[in-house]
Amino acid sequence: MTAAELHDTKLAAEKLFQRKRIIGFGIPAVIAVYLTYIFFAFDLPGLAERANLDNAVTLASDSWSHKVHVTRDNRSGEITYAVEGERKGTYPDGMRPAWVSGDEVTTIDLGGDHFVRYLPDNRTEIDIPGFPLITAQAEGRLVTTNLPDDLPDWISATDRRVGITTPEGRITLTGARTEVFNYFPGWELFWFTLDSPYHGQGLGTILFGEQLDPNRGNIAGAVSDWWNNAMWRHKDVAWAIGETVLMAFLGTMGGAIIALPLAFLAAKRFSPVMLLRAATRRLFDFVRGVDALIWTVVLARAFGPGPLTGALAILITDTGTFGKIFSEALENVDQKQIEGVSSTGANPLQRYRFGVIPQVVPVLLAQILYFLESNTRSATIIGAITGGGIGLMLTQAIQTQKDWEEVAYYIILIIAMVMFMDWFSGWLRGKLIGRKD
Amino acid sequence: MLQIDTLTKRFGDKTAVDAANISVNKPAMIGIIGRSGAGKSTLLRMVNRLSDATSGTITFEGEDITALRGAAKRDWQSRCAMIFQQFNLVPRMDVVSNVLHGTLNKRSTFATMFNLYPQADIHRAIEILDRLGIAEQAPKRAEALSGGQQQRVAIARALMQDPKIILADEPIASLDPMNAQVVMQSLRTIHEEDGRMVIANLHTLDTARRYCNRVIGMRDGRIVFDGSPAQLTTGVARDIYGAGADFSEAATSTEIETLDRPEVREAEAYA
Amino acid sequence: MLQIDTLTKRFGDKTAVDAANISVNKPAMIGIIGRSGAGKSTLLRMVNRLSDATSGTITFEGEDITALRGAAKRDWQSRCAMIFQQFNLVPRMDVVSNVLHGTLNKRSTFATMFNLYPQADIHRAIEILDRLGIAEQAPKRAEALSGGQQQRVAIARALMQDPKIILADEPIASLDPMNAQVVMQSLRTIHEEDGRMVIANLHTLDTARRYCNRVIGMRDGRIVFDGSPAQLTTGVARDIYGAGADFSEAATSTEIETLDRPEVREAEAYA
Amino acid sequence: QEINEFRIGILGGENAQDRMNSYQCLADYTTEALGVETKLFAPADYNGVIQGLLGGTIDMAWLGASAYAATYLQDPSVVEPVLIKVNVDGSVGYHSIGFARVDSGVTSLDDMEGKVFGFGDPNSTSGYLIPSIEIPQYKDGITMESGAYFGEVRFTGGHEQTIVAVSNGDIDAGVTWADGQGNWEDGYNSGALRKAVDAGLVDMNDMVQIWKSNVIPEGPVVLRTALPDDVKATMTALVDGLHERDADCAYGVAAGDTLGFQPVTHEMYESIVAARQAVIGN
Amino acid sequence: MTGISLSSAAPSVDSIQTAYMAQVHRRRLYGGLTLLIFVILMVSGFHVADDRNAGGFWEGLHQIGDYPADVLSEAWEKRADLPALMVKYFPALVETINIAAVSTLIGAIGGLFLSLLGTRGLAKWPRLIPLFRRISDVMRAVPEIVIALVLIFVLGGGPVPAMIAIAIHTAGALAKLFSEVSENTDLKAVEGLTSTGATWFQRMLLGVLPQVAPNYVSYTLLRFEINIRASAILGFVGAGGLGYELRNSMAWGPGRFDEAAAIFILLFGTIVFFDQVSSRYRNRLTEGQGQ
Ligand SMILES: Nc1ncnc2c1ncn2[C@@H]1O[C@H](COP(=O)(O)OP(=O)(O)OP(=O)(O)O)[C@@H](O)[C@H]1O
Ligand SMILES: Nc1ncnc2c1ncn2[C@@H]1O[C@H](COP(=O)(O)OP(=O)(O)OP(=O)(O)O)[C@@H](O)[C@H]1O
Ligand SMILES: [Mg+2]
Ligand SMILES: [Mg+2]
Repeated sequence: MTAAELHDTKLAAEKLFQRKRIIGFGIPAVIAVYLTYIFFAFDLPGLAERANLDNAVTLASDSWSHKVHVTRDNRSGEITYAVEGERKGTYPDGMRPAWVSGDEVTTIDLGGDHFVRYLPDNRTEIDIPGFPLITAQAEGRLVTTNLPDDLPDWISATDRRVGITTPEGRITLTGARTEVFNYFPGWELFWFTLDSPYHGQGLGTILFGEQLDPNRGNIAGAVSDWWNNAMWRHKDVAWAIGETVLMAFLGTMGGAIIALPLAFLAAKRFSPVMLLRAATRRLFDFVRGVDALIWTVVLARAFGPGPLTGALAILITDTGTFGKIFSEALENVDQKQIEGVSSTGANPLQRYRFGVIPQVVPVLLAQILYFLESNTRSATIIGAITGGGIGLMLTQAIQTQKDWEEVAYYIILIIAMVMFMDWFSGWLRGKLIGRKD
Repeated sequence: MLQIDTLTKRFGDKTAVDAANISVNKPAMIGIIGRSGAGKSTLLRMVNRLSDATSGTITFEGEDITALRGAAKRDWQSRCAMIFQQFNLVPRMDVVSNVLHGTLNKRSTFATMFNLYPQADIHRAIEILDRLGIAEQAPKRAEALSGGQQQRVAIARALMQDPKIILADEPIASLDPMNAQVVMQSLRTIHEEDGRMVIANLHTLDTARRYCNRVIGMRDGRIVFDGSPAQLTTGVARDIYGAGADFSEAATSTEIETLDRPEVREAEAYA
Repeated sequence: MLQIDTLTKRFGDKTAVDAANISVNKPAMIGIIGRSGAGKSTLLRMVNRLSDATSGTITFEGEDITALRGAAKRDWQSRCAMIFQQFNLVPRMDVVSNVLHGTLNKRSTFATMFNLYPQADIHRAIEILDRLGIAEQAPKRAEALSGGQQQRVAIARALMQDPKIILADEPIASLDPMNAQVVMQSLRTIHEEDGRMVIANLHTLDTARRYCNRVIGMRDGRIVFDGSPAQLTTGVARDIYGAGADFSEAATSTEIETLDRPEVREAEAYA
Repeated sequence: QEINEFRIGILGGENAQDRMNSYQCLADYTTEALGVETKLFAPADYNGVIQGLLGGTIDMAWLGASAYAATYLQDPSVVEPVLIKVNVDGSVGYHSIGFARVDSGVTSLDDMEGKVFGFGDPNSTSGYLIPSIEIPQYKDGITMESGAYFGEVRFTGGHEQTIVAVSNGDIDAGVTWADGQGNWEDGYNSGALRKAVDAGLVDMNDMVQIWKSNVIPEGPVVLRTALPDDVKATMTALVDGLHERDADCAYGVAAGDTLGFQPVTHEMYESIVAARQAVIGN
Repeated sequence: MTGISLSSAAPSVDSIQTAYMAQVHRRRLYGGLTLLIFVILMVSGFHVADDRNAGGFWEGLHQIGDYPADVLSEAWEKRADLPALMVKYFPALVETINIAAVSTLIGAIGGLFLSLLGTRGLAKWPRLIPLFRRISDVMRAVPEIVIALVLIFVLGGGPVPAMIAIAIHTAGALAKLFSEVSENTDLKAVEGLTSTGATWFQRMLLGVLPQVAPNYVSYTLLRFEINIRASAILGFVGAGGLGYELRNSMAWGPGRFDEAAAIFILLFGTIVFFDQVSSRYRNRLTEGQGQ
């Protein structure tokens, strides 16, 4: 290469790199500009303000712990003990937690030397280490206390309501009620509710110990009490998961069954009539574009709430998606095999059966099974809007915002369900198509 | 028994086969040679009715093949088996099922949809496979076989049709010399033992010379040679292949042992 | 300057390189021969620190190479370029960029991300390409080049590193004889003109004899020969390749013109 | 005319499963009374129940007044109101309550100019319909258009979400329902605020009431018109007598203490229907 | 048959026939059983779903058009208002598209790293490969709605929770698709770069990305399409955008069906538009590389 040529080559190379630099800087720059726009469009600066870290803390701590309410009705003087303050978690008459003692004066030991004493005449004493003893008296709508004027931020007090939050528990006092919340780790009553004879019994006792309920065998009784647990409702949860998977299964398989013949109409190779082909394709585009969610709403009028409606919504959308995928697969079939079968004098049906189907089945099965997993997720969402199932339970549990341990339970179940479906469809794919294709 | 009369096939402007005339009076082993694009495949495909002729007729034992439609056409196809360069098997199905496809035309659509073949057919399929020396492969998937084995499966499928004619479109073009020999030998044996007519497109001269008792040469859609292998001189071959003086026969050879060429029997068999 | 001391590499039970000792005092062109699986690649990969030694040390100018970690290791790699049988270029990138990859170790990640190579580097890359006779290919994608050209790009990348040592793992095994000659000649020129040490795995005896001034023979992971090309008799070669009396040197030849073998210079160069 | 199952729709307000549990006793009584299987459905929002009634897939529901009006406006012949809940004090109404956080400085609608205001479900009477009529009457210049008087008007999706959104500061003020009896610091005797307090979600010391509507009539228990007359009669009697028969069950079904149910007719809701028609249009 | 009969020492034809017939019978049995199980599952599944649904399938079938008819007739009556309404809801549409775009962008970057760190041969810390794979499995398994609802609780309503939720799921889903591609990358180029002393980041950037970029971009576009739907759906549960408006207008029912129709047209048009554009572009990206 002459010196001049070499010089030109160098210049050309420099130009090349200049171009590359422009692209190299340009793409990140465009992304950065877009993200800046989003930063303001989504009001991220304001987000820090709006974000509620207390909620995050509540969520995080509540999801693995539970609280027991000790409530005194200041009108009747009656004291009730209830897990999560719920009716179905209420201690039966004559039963109370071990950390509550005394008859005339009810002493509640919150742990860490924190004590609350319910005294007669709607008086309350709260003994917190490092803070003067608090006494309170409820009268009509008012609560009078010996609290000083400048309060630490863990006490909020007016003459009608006092709230005290300590690491050991929470206390609220109003004219009508005095309430103590004692926190414990774990999902209480997950196995048995308080009214079950099996509550508090170890696995060994239930399996091998003496009969706890005269009317039932231990194992049968325990299983039935667990299954019908009113607090955690394992039976309903199981049904809900079943419904969700059912929606996904029926929707996916139904969609595939309907899409297969239609896909032949949409594939150039098999459908010579242009108009018919175009019409089928537009139909696929339409049902896919409308989206399962809107189909759910549309179908709700005709079929009402329930899993069938969800399944049909998935079915309709998937018919479009499968139709598109299947017809693409059909257009890519290898003509050689069809020709081989034709040359033996096979009729058209036999040609499809042996020339086409064996080729497309692996593609179709793989897609169907992939969608089975992804539709399990869709079914969760659709359920939250109309169908029911675990999705509805989850959304409502989150929206009512009290049982975060239930939310955590549902989330774990949903993730397990989807991962199971993922594993299962992969396993089935391996069985049906062979690991490698 | 087979008469091809001014058979012509046009694709748009392009005349792929141009007024071909062939007449065969008794089962023969016929090789068709010619360079790529000469119209060999097109001719065979019209005989099997995989594609329709533009004009001209094919008559077999007095029956006008070109006029057949629907079931009659499929019946003809079942009597006239075809073997392809790329084997055209169903790769995901097992070998026996592929062979059984040869019976599709005789069995009810319903039964075949569910792969329900009579036991007798299955036994016969395995016997045919055994004849071709690949019975042990019977339960394997076709795609698991080597090229030569796959082509033998294709021949087995053809035999399963119990056809009068076997058409083979470059049956050995995708095979290595070793397998090519096995496949050509099989076709030859079928022709000799069963007395079936075999028409094979071949792209190498020496194969045609070695196995066929009649050779047809095509060039640009026209039949330019029709005679015994012995008549196929280098000059004629140059003509067929449209090659210059530098044409060397060996350039098209796929033989392993070019020396050990068997006597071409029945060279006088064609009309 | 380079000392390899009882260097050993085990993969599970298999000892790929078994207590290899090599000592090089001045830049030489060294060929390593041995049959497939002898451990040649493994040895070179340990020198470049692409893989870690099981035991033993490599010392270069007093520095313990085997002990280097992180940035120091990468710095060593930048001083010890490697050329591969399959070229190991980035196929979708242009030739100059591939050559400039030789400077990666000196440039920050950020700079490479935005293609901020200094103008001087770009010019030097073109000059190196020119020296190897492929400057015209500079703007093309690497994958668009022929094998011989790609290998020269790989050499250019190595030169761009301005290394003390160039390791070449069967640099001509994927090339046709014509290209093989160009590539080996380039390596030889680099050794002679720049005074860089070149260590090349070669699978053919005659190439080693022709281009190297020292030959190392490996067999089953052990170094079984270390001497000048002249000392490499057919008997020794048989030993290295573990071949019987029927061993013919030509069987391993890739040369075009075996007659025109230049004098082997500096045959006495090794310690 | 025969029915082979009886389907009860339940409106939102609680955890779906809690609602189902509260209604299970009613379902058992229904099965016993009608001799057919009874099913409970708890769709995600008001519209789910309305669609169910319109499509004939739900036979009975206890609607809000506005949800009833929505059903009526879409098809007047599809359902008929039969019963209404009676409060402990004998009244048959409740209120829509506007509220804000104490530390937001908002004490009345006057302070809300330019701020974010939140409704609940679009089909809710107290969470949307009534406040959207009565709030503009508070003073001149208030409209419920986003960006007019209020800086933004938003739907949170339901009463619970409104309370949470206010307490989080997502919205400056919102409306929800309460019976208006009892004490503010308890969240009144019943209603969405009380439930939130019971759940430990909000501390009423942090909240301030900024507006209160006139009395809103309780929603009706409706039956599908097309049901056989004997079924309608049986179900009306069953729900009417529920309080006497099983007070616990009535507590669950009516979401709190009541005196039971009393008969009601469409006339009671004519004003609500008119209001809905005016606000949403038809 | 001379020369080609290789079946000398092989099993006899009889035994092959018997063995094959046994195989055929077994296959028919399994095939029949599989079909039977599938049919039973479908039929019984349908019955369970039908039974647990408020309305039955057969009773509801003839009403299927009622709701769309209501919406369409009202929208048709007020068709003159539709353009104005579409303009009114356009900002909501932009928000929905923005949510999808940002979450796809962030998810793709996350998925990129997860896949590189979880692919044998490319991973920076080979020991941690199983960890990164599990992480992406879990991220993929969580439905967007779960994260969105939890985040709405913590962060308040609006586009950000939806964006984060979709981004997380997208990262997991793309990580899996990306790893399938990067598992097939040619490691030679990477090794070549390693031998020059390049850092991990440089190796990925210069050795891997140029090879996988077309496939990655194609998968990302596909995901963008999916995310537009996801973002609209999350609007239904309070995450803002077009879904929120659609849910409200549908809840109001008659009187506001024109709004529902306008929003629906916007949403449908957008989905179809991006679907067509991206599938055309994806085809262009992947067709150049014949394999
Ligand atoms: N389906 C078709 N459409 C258009 N032209 C065709 C078609 N099939 C074949 N042709 C053309 O007809 C001519 C003859 O083709 P044919 O395949 O019969 O040749 P051939 O002799 O079999 O060649 P080869 O050895 O390559 O198989 C060729 O020019 C080909 O391009
Ligand atoms: N990553 C590895 N894991 C296990 N064994 C390996 C690995 N790399 C190499 N080996 C084994 O180590 C031995 C030496 O291999 P090496 O590649 O160094 O031989 P070579 O002389 O370069 O052979 P070739 O000429 O085939 O490249 C071989 O037996 C090989 O199987
Ligand atoms: Mg051909
Ligand atoms: Mg090697």
